[in-house]
Amino acid sequence: MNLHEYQARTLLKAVGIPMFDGDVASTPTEAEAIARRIGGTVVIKAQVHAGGRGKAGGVKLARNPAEAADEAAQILGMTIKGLTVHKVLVVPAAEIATESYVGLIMDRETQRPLFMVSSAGGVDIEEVAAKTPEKIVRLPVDPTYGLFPHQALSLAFVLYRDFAQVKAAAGIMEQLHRAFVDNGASLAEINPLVTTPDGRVLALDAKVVIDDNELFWRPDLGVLRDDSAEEPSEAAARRANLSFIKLDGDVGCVVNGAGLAMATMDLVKYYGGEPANFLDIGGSSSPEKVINALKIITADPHVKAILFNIFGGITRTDDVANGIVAATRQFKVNVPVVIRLTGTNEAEAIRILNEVGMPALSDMDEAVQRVVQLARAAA
Amino acid sequence: MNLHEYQARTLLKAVGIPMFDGDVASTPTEAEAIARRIGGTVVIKAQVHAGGRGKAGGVKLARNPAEAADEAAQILGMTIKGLTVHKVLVVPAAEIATESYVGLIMDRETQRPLFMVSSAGGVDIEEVAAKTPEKIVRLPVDPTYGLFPHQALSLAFVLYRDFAQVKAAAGIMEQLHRAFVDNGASLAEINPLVTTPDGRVLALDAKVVIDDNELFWRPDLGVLRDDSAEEPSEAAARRANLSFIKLDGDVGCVVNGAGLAMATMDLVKYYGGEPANFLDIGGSSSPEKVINALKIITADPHVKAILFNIFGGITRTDDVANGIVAATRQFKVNVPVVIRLTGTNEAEAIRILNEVGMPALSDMDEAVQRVVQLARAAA
Amino acid sequence: MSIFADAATRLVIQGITGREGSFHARQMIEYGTKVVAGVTPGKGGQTFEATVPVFNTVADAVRETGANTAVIYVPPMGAAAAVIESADAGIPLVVCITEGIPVMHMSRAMPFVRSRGVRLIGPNCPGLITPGTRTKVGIIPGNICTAGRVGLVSRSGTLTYEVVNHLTRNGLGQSTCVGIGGDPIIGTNFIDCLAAFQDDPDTDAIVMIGEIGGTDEQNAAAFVKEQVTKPVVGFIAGQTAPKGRRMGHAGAIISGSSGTAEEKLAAFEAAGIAIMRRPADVVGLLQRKAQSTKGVTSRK
Amino acid sequence: MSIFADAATRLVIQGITGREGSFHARQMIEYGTKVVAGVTPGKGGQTFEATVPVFNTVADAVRETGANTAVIYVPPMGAAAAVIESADAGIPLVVCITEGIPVMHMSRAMPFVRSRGVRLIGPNCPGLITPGTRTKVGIIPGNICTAGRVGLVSRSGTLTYEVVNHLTRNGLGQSTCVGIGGDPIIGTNFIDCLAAFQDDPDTDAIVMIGEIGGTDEQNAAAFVKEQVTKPVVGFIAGQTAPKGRRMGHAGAIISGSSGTAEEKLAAFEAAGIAIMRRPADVVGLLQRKAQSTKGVTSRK
Repeated sequence: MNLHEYQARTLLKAVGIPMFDGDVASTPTEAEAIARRIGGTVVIKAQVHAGGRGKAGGVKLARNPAEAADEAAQILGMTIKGLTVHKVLVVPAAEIATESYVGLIMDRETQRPLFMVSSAGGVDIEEVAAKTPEKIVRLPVDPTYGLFPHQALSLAFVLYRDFAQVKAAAGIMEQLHRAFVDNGASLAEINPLVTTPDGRVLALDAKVVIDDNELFWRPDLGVLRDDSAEEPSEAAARRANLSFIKLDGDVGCVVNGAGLAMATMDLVKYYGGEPANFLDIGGSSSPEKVINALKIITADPHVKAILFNIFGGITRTDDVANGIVAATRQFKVNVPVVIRLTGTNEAEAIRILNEVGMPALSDMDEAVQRVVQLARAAA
Repeated sequence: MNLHEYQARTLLKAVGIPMFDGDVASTPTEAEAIARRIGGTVVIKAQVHAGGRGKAGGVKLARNPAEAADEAAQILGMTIKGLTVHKVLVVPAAEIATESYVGLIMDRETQRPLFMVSSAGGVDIEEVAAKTPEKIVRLPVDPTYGLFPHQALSLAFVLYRDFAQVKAAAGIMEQLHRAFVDNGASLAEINPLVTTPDGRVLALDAKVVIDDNELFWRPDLGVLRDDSAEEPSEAAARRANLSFIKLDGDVGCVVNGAGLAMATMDLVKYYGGEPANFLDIGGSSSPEKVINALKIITADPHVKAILFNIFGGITRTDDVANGIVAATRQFKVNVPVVIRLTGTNEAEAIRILNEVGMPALSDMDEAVQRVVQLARAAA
Repeated sequence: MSIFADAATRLVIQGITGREGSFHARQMIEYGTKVVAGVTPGKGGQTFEATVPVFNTVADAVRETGANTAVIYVPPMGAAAAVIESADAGIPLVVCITEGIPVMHMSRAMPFVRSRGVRLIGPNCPGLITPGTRTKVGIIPGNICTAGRVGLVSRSGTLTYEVVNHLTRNGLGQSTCVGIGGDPIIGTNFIDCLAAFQDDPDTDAIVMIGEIGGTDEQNAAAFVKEQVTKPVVGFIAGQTAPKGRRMGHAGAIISGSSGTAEEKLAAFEAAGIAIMRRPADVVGLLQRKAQSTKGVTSRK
Repeated sequence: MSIFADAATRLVIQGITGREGSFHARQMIEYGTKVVAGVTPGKGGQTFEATVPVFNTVADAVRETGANTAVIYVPPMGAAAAVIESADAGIPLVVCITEGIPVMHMSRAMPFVRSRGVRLIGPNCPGLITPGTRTKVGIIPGNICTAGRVGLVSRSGTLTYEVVNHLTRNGLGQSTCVGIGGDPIIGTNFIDCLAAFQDDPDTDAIVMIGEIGGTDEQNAAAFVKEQVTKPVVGFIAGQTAPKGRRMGHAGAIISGSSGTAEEKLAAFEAAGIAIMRRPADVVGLLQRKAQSTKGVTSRK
């Protein structure tokens, strides 16, 4: 789960990381009040889960509270990469001496939290990693022992020569590590970590991504989820416990299992179609899940045909068949549906479907070819 | 540093360990008030750092508040093993179904915190360990990982069969472990851990010993030190940063280094004397330390002669000589003093002492024999 | 005849009395697996389905039944702790089916698991099955498998079944099928399985089913190039996946330009791994490989 | 000619610019030790006494100077972290002089130290000295030592000097003297040193100086009985110590009936270790042992 910058700031502040002043606003009036309190020139930053906010016009300077209100009014409500801006962050336009990068990710290769530190900060770190990887110092942290003080210090020496700044940065490394571990993050970064002309070390921008698996037992993190910052169909799917990602094609897919769902999308593409979504209804699929899945997919006007691809292992195919029948009774599905079912209780599933006049296929390739044809015909 | 029972209760309560109600009182009136609040029969327990409080009359039942005041009046001010009782703990006289033992010590053999758990609780666990060691289940905790949930559970299964009690006890194991680690304890025990007739699991008595080395950086623990519960000369020595233990003999010993100090006491005994103390003035001995050491030793009326045994390595023997001279100028030392000095700056030290007419020896055996003779002559 | 699981497997099921655990316990017993014990704290002393003794702790189960393999069906929040419990009890092979375990938990558990020399399979995996000895540890449907000489390793669940189904229907039996799991941090990776299949005298050819995210397939391809002499056929799911989105599996996510299907397929190609464009391709590719290596897959 | 420290020792001093560190750095350099680096964070780039380069981290020092032994003089609260830093930097021998380190810190540090295969001596110890190569790592006064063939291992500081003094004055030189430290948790124990002395071709006899508390001496006695063929002479300090009181050293405490001098002396006796009743006895006992084993200590 991506956090907004203002939420990430709150988590990092909570562990003691020094930050520039600033606050989040939902209205121009709020933005004006924050700008007045801060004083001087401020930066107004759109809070959306999208990169390139600056280029899209979502980050603006304001020299006084009135300008802050004006700029906030411009940014609030604008759309960046399909997402509407509901909140802006107002922070001082800081005078900056140096900019560095400090980040922690959960690294699958070492199976550990991995520090990445670079004195080339304030820029896209992926670009630094691609073009000048030698500028990034990496350090995996053994989760058994945590971050040792000498490790924090050696990372800080990468960034600074002045020992007061080194000590400050080492403290920030330890705090960032704590925030990462305590919040079950998969990413926590400060970009840039800046020094001011008078020598202070502060975090200017923060990004935190929380491992979705933490949310079940961490309601305090779950509340940070901002539905309004998501694609509405994806938010609806999440609430229905479906793993769903919206895409740009016209073939809706309902599959059990993530791997098979991806393979189904790939096969749609292979046969010349374009998948409209990724959708995994999971292992123990109740009829309700099927109904919800159909509702979400049919809500997309681009969808021209729908494919069910169910390999019954734990999933009982008759459950899925019942779900399909129930769904078509609840609401009208206006696009053609192709059903492929095989495995557990396959005969019963086919019987259920045939009873309401729906055919079922057992071969995946055949089903995918059929649905691609249907979508093309409807286009 | 030994904590009083009431202090140990506070530390264990802070991590959530369920305890019987109760509070500490310094006066009979306070004890009466606590007994009234608790209601019913209470137990009044002397708070001193000494075993066998019960046998010494330091633990009494009181059936009502008035009796509580009477019993507290009896116990407060009494002397148990040379220590005056300044506080009593007032707790309900609980109805108890079972009594167990749960303890954690820092084990030198495994170099880990070691759990000891026994369903034979409420009695002297050292006795259980000596006579029926099979009744104690031991589990070292790897400090790298901490106490695993399955370990807490398996320890709890040693004590109980009822799963609700097992879960409660497992929680207490985890809490006790946390209290042990977070407070740098060398011992933390609950004896007994009891079940009530209605099935609850509670700690009835608690004992915690804090590693002295933690106190330098943990002022929150340092304040728990109760000087009034210590031998006054030992409290004075501690304040002067001297490692000192009072004994019953008549030969005062001032030595640099703990091992040499023990060996000196042993040699006093070997030559027929009785050491009056253990005293290590440490490595970098300033004259002030020597002065304080002499003050503390001469305050003991049993001391008939004093031995300095200094092997100058890091310790400069001239510093010690200066300290001796300065001390004899500040106050009169009424018992004979034998000085043995060797090592760093030995010649200068001897010159300093000879100037004020004090002789110095260089052989330890000779010096010890001399001081034993002098003490015997003075007796 | 197999890797990791065989006739010597003596299985303990952690969470045997739970909804998932009990369902799959029955399936495994029916299939023929030697299920010697179950573990549910507080239910020690009970008997599951009148045949399997239930214990309070894995240590008890090991002591009383000599269990040498554990399979875990406990809920996500306690699953990493269950892995550690089995490792601590001295079980050399632990299979964790549970999905949704916080990655931080696994990051903490892995050093302990490794320090005990334990092989962990999963988490978030369907487990493994050896049809030849009718040994199933996990949730792979037994009825789609048949004994034979193809080894299969996969990051996926139902996609594996799809491929196995093609194999079985076309007479290509399996030595062992292993699902290594879809999480970012897993105990056993492709290389571990490839090495085991390479050393298994009763495996003639290997199918590996990967997906987007991470570099495990790329590393595996390099390993195949250097160390594997048996024919290998490979698939990568997620060629149409967008960047930066988690495709169901926590591990199936393209970060920046890394972990893409293209990257992985290129690595396969460089290593001489025959690439399946569709799951159904597995049969033809294996048969072609078999011909070119003188019919290894038809040997019995 | 020695154990643990010799002519190959290249020493880095952690805390070289501190009060204790700088004092003993001078002493070690004067004695002849190859002090190749110092470490004080924030003082990297300086030079100590115009000869020893100072670095910000031990890793820097190792990379630049090839240091292979570290000695630690940092204050108690950072000392365990300093041990870990040196171990992490790949230094195989770390000697920690610092007194007063919380035992919990050492309990946490030891598993890491062991996982790196590092030998830690101490903490709360005087270090070690090999007079034959004039290599001193720690604080044992060099002037009381002389080269020879007696190995000495001790839990104490000044008591060690007392015994060494007797040896030197009576012509019994030392191969290596090791102070293992007075804390309850230490990195190198009596057995480690006894085994090393037993294997050292240039050590003929061993002196071990123990004290009350713990069971290290008892375990060592059992080891001597089984594995040590060289003559061993032993002392236990604290015969007059009361129970339950910490005699200066955190480790010198009799718990219940365990860790007493009687217990330890009985173990010595059972192992054939000659018991010194007084520190001065060391000379006579060694000479007697030497005669009964055909003058081993006089061989050169």
